[in-house]
Amino acid sequence: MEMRMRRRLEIAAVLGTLGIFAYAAWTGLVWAPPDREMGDVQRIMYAHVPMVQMMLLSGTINFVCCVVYLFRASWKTDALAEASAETALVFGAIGTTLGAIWGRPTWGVYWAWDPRLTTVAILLVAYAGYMALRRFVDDPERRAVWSAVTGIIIAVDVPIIYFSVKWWKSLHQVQSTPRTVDPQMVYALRWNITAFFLVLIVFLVARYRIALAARLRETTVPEPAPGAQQVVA
Amino acid sequence: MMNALHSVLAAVGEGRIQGGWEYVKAAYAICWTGLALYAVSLWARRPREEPK
Amino acid sequence: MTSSTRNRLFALGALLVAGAGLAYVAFGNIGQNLVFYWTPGEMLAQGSKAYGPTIRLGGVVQPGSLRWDAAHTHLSFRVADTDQPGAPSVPVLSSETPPQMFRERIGVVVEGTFDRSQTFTSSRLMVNHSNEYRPPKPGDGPDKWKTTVSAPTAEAR
Amino acid sequence: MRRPGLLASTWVLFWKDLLLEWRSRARVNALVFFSLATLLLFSFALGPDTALLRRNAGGYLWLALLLSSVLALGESFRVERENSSLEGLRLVPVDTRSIFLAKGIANAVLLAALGVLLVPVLVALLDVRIVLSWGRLVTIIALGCLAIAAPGTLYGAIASHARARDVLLPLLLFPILIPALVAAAKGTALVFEGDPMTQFPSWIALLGSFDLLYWGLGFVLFPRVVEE
Repeated sequence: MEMRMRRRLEIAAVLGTLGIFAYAAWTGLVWAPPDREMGDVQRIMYAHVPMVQMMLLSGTINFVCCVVYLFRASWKTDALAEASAETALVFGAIGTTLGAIWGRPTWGVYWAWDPRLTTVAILLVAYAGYMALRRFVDDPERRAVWSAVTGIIIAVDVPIIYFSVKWWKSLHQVQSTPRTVDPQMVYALRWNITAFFLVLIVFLVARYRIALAARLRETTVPEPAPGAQQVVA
Repeated sequence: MMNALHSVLAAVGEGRIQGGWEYVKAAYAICWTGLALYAVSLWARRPREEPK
Repeated sequence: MTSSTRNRLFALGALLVAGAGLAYVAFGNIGQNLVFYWTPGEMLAQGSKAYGPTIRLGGVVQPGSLRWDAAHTHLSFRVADTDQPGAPSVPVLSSETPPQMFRERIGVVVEGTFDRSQTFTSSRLMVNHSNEYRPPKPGDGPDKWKTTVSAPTAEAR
Repeated sequence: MRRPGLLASTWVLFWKDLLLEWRSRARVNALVFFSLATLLLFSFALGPDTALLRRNAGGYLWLALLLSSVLALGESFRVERENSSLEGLRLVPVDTRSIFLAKGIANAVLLAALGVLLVPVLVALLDVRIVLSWGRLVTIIALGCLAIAAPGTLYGAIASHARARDVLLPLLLFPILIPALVAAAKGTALVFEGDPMTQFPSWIALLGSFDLLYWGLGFVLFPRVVEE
């Protein structure tokens, strides 16, 4: 009975997220006015900005999990670290692609090696390495410790990405504030950030469960068949 | 060949890289497809009850 | 001193060292010198040393300097430090298609070479947009720039 | 029994590492030839455009050093693993952090020596001139090799115990080294090309801050990597 209640709540949460996502997309694509200079192309902002923000948020979650794991080992923290690294990779890769598409008609180029874009590229490649590390280490405890160490080092890049546009002269514009953006656009942007945040939460929870189940399966194998065990070098 | 060259030059002649709905459509298509594909992959990897 | 307090002190010291490194990257003012682009004033101050290598030049398009040739295949304008009259500026010859927002007073970054004739020849033109987003003013649709572009040669004296 | 101090044990381990390198000179020789071959390959890949080669010489130097570092780091932990000497070291009451310091410094010294050795080759092959002083060149090579060595030692310890270690080490190491590598390559290019805008001190400062960052983090995190 309780199982079924939980199941229904989950379905309701996913449907609610989808509803908010649809409304946010409508505000961004239809309701909000086009930009004075960019025209309709500016509407890419309502997907690009939230996506990249969720990448930074995932990176921060990953960092916190890594630090916590080193102080108090727990499979749950490790599972959340794995989940957040993967969502950082997914949201970052898509968000950067959107930025490149936006860059072509506004900057004139898809890509430039300015500090902001370079540091984001570094973060994405580094998290790809992190996921590879998790795959290549078979002992769950060692994997958890080593990926925590790696995650902490990668996370140094997160504040650098955020502040890069303020610290250095770059092609990428600095963060907008409500004062520099029309109120209608701010409204649409807020809804989109909320929507993508909810999507991130749904993804994180789903991925966390996958990771945790895998961890429990790995650590509670009663007796491995002789010879079937992987040799850990 | 000459035609293709001409159209490239004509693009310069227009004076601008024209931005428009094509860019918006491409961006949102990539975004939604990407997220949907990831959701599908999460669904495919969901932990199943192991037969005891 | 017990070995565990010693260990904590070591860890703390090392973290402080790491933090100092990050803080210096952030606030050490290194960025002012290691730039993605130079302003015209900075480049002109170098004199003949700026001739030759590929550099990026950033600034605003000086009002009234925008010119297309008849076939619209070449574009010339002046990049200035600011849009105030009298700011240091450099003439730029571009063969690149500019993006739609390109106009007078907008921020640009051009990549190319500077030479003895005091002209900057650019093969890559990027518009540096500000972080402001506004709807079109009442009565001038988002297409307004198109009218200013269609007769740029006439407008630029 | 009193544990030996951090510095004392670092010193001993450092000499042990260098002695090991010296005894197995074949490995060092292989490393030298590998880096030379890399430099040659860059010249072949780009054809005989001398001006282009000279302009990119700083980048080639650092790419050659980076590729060699992967070999050197992998080797330095393979030796330990094959002789199970890392386990042996852990039995001795010695601070694991001194293993990090000793190995890191030894790797940095090895790489820096390799870097200095490559400079005459660059001069001969690519017609590079040292416009700024030799002192500055050595400074930037030393700082750059320190920047490679700290995360390299940390990740080398991790990768040497994982599957597919030859793939894993560069996968982990290269991304986070990019900023330091850019600084080192640009600084070296300024040494070769001249420094009209006096940017050299800034690149050195950037590289130095990355050194502090990597060494500080490595020092704190390394004990967790090798513990059981």
